[in-house]
Amino acid sequence: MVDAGLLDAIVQGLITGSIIAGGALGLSLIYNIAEVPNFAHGDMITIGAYLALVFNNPAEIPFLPAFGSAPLPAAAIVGVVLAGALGAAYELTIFRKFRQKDADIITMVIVSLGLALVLRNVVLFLVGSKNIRYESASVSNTNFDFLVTGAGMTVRTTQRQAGDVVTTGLWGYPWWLLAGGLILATAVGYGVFRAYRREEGFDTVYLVPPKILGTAVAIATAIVLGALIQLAPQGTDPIVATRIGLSIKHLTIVGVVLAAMFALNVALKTTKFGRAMRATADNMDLAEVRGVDADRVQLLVWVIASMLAALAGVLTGWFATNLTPNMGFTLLLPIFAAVILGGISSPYGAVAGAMIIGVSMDVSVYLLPSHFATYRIAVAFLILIGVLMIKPEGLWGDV
Amino acid sequence: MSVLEIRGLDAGYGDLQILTDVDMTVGEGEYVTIVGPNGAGKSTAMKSVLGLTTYMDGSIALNGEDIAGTDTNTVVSKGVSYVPQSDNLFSTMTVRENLLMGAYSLEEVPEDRLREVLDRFPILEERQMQRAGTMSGGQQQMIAMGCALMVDPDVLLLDEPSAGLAPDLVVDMFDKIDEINDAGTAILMVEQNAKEALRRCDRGYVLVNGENAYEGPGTELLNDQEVRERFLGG
Amino acid sequence: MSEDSSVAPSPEETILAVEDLEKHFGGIVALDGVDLSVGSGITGLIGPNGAGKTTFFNCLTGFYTPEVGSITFQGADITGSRPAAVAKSGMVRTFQIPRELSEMTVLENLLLAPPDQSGERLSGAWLRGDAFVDDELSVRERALEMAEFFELDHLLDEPAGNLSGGQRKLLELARALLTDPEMVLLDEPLAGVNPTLEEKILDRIHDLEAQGYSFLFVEHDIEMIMNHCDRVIVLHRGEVLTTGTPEEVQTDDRVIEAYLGEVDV
Amino acid sequence: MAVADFLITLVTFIAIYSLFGIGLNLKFGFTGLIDFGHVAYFMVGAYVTVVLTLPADAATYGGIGGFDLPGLFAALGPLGSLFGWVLGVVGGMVAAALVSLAVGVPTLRLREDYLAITALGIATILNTVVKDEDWLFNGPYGISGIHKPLVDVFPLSLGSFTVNMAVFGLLSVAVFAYVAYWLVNRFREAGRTGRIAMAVSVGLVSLWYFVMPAIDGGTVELTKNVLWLFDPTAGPNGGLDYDRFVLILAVGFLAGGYHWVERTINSPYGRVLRAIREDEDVPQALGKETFQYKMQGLMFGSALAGAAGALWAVNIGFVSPDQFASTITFFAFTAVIIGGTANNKGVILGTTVFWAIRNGTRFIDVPSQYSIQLAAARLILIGAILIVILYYRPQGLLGEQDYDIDLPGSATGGSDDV
Repeated sequence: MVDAGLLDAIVQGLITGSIIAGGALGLSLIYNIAEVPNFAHGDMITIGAYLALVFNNPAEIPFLPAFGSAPLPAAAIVGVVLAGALGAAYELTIFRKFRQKDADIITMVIVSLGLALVLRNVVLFLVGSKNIRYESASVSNTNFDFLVTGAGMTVRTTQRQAGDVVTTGLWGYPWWLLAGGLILATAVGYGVFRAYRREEGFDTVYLVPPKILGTAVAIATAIVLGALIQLAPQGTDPIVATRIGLSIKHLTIVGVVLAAMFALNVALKTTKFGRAMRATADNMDLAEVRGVDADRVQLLVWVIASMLAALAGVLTGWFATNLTPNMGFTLLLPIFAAVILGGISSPYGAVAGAMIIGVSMDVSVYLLPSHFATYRIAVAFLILIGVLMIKPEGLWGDV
Repeated sequence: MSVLEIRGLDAGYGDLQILTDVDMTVGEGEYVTIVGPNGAGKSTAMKSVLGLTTYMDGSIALNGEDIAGTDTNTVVSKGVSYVPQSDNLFSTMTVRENLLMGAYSLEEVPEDRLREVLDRFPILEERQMQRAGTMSGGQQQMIAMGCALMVDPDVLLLDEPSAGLAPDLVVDMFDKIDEINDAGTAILMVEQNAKEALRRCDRGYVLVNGENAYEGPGTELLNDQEVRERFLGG
Repeated sequence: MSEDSSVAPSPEETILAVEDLEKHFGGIVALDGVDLSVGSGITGLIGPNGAGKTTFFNCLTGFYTPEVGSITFQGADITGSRPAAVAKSGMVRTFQIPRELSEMTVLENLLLAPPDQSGERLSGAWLRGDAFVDDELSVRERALEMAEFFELDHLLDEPAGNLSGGQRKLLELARALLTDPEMVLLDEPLAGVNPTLEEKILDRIHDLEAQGYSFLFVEHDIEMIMNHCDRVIVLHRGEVLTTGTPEEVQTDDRVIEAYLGEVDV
Repeated sequence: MAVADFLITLVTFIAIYSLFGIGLNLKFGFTGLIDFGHVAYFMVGAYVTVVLTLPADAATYGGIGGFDLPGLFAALGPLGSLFGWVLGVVGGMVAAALVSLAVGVPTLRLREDYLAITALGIATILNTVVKDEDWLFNGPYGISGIHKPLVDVFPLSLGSFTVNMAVFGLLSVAVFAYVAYWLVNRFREAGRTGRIAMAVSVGLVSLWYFVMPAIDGGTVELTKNVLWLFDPTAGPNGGLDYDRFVLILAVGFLAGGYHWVERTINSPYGRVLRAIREDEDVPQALGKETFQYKMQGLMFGSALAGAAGALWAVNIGFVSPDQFASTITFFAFTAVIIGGTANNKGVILGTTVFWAIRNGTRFIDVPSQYSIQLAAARLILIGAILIVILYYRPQGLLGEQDYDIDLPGSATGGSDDV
């Protein structure tokens, strides 16, 4: 039996971070461009999760006829689109009006708080407070045991099937392969980094910063190599061993959030309207002088942010395997922490902040005595306060 | 026909009236300067054209069409371009992105226009990918000017273009403005550096306390004893 | 630096000494090594727009922290001090755009200013001893006097937000003077003030100067600076271009070039 | 249950939450600090008071304490234990103020939106600590068997049934008379719409309180409602029962807190606080150490929340961490904004409106399986009211209050005509 260790805590932290990042992407848009510290964002996440539930598992909603069940991905797409329409409604009926009155940031905070109260209780009113699950195929965890032995490394995968732990795979890598693979992966990553980097000396703007791209390519190469070349086990008597638990669910969540982040970044950096959004965030008066219709920008911000919130909601509900009217609100604090930590001005910042928060939450739970597990969110918060004490404008500031 | 014609304009901010019965005209291809003491309403007059102030009374005609009280982005799409005195670029965006934002009101980015602007301000081409906020004051002023020129405006409004520039840059800046004007763009400029501005412009207005005080050809105002004593420091 | 020794304050007269002050904003160098000393009397600070005058004021009064350099006021190093500490040490500033407290009345705006009021402390406010009443009465008397002088006395109970632009300037100035300063930093105190009032303000400033107050003020009106200042500092591109008596500065070619444009008339 | 009993419970609630709201108003209304963690001080005040006054051998309690202050002073005489309890309340208030001091040091320098979120975060953390650390205050099991001041004295009987009824009944009627007098004066001052609103609401309330019981339940109900301080079923001869005492206690604390805050606000000190709210740079430029003022405002407001917590514990007789969720803070914000930010009377009015909506709807007859729906509907209504008020009447029902520093021999009476 191999125990889950620090490595597993980090991997779990990245997954937690992805869930937070889903919410942080939308919140940072609203925060930065609409200039609303949106306390309703958590409840927008909840609403999104329940909108998908309407199509995925209507039988759970009291006043709805059980009209059948759409697969979760399809239901999620419909839910996200509907959430976008709701986002437009928030902007048109509430936030646009307050903006036209030049409401200050305190007023915006309290308005969003009022909206939060309404949204959460609409869910309670319509669905009630019971725990509900999505209708979806159950996904089993695969444990990857990494055993470092004198001859190299052995990997063993196990799964729980019908109550028993079954070994589903056993292979290994000799030392020479490990070393060679790592060198190759590093070389590929560095090559990509060099090829991608241009015009040294300026603050060149990239869609993906070269260092991050290089690192990501190196890690991906190592994983692909490891998956392709599986040699005989190198013994099962480990010097050091550690376990990581993973499932397709986890990988999907991370993948979807990273894809959303990348799509948002491409939209903001390369499209005309995306540029208009960034310009509005930077200097709203000047954007108007340049011919930007600020109302349209704000409308789109609320639509996109609500859709991202709904996406986060579906992922959260699927990950936690249950939905409650409070699910979003409990995420609100880590999401705010991530956004303030990452600086409110870029999708990458929001995701980076979320990952820092997620990893520190799970790693601290791993490192601290077991009864501290309930302080996961507190840890996120202490990090935020610590950072704000040193840099009151956030880790990367507003630029 | 004049490009811009302001008649009897009253405007201000909220309830506060700054301008009273202001008249101003900018002819096609003309270079007009507004001078006057601080707080006289020079910038307010300019912002009123763009719909950035509270319109109260009077008329503002652009190419014969009344635009008083119209939305800023509508005014801009009709051929007015504006360079604010400060906060006149998107500091978190690159120089290139700033220029593209300059052409935002057009369907697509006019490549030939972009070329022209880059030729006029070579430093901008060199630094295309740099964040605008990290550039020096003079360079930032060039970006702002370049952005405003992206739409090939009928009239270019400049709010104190020489503010904060070193003396040698000030001369450069005025030379650039001359060039732009020579290429056919009408210019309405507010300038604190009154002597230089009046020397170069076709016509000038002196605003005092939100009202027209004097007007005439630039050199004439420059040589007018009273104007000199009151506003040009003797 | 072309400090003219004949007009630079001698060390014992120097009230405010600034050495090598630098402040950056992104790529813009707002202050690029400002060296100057200010003595008693009225000192004018001029310079074209964007020369760094307001940034300089903000650094002096603790609203910005300069990256490099030191500020010495009456022998004490106040570099990086908090604004309140600077004000308490006797250097008070006005804001270029008046910052009246718009929801409070004109009287309340004035009453706020005097230092060390007994009722300003929590204990004083709760216990309300004799000192509380005496202080409040004397503060009111001074505020009324000041209001009368600045012709604000008919507006005492108006919310300050209802004042006109010129009246706000006056309120700002009156409030600063009520703090019992040694030196007052005035950021364009006369912009938008009508000529008769302007004259009055200048008279008052001269009165106060005679009583031992010192002034450093930013102004655009050259004539005013030339007629009313003992000494003039010209700031340009974040540096001190020159200092001297009004006559000297007025005839300095570099000043004329920087501030008034090319000399050709 | 007679309407009077329901109203006594409701008004006790309103008094406690008004005190809580006045603490918030000092922070938010007068100083401009958005403290989204206000409930934390309510909790600290409640727990610390409870533990300071709890007997050492309290059953089913495994946390630190109890320190039994009332028992300690009981030897001094009948009022000794009351003194002990008051000391406990002071301890709770001081603890709340000290906790807010610790919270304020890192957060008060932050931007207002960052302050809001960090304050909310810290309150959530404190709540988690109380819930998870059993050794501290008994964790999720809460504390029961709370010391109730003077509980042995009640029901208070002054003699025979008739004497009790006469004394407490007359007192009840006197209170009604005072309320009527006050209402008539307000009515005279009010404008046309105000008069109509007053007439309609007073009419409806009287109809509900005096006329309906008379029709429904006959004279017994009516008597109970009119002589509301007198409880004929309490003790052998009837008298003043403990619930009514708690009401008087809560209203007394509210009155004390109200005047204390008024005295603070109507002073040069309050002037500085309001200046900070409007534009912190100005008082700073004039030499006021604004950070200290903000800190004091935060601590004072938190202490009042702590006192409200102490009363809450006495009123409910049981404290547990889930009574102190952050929604309580949001309710208080809503109440303050409805009544009028920076208006202490407005806080009381807003709290009354809020709790009337929240609890008054219990008279709507819905089947019990829909109770969640009813509760949710109330909160939807409250959230919507909050947004609508902020849009159409951001100053709240009453608007900002007037300020006047009382000075003997001064002609200019501050700004009472604004």
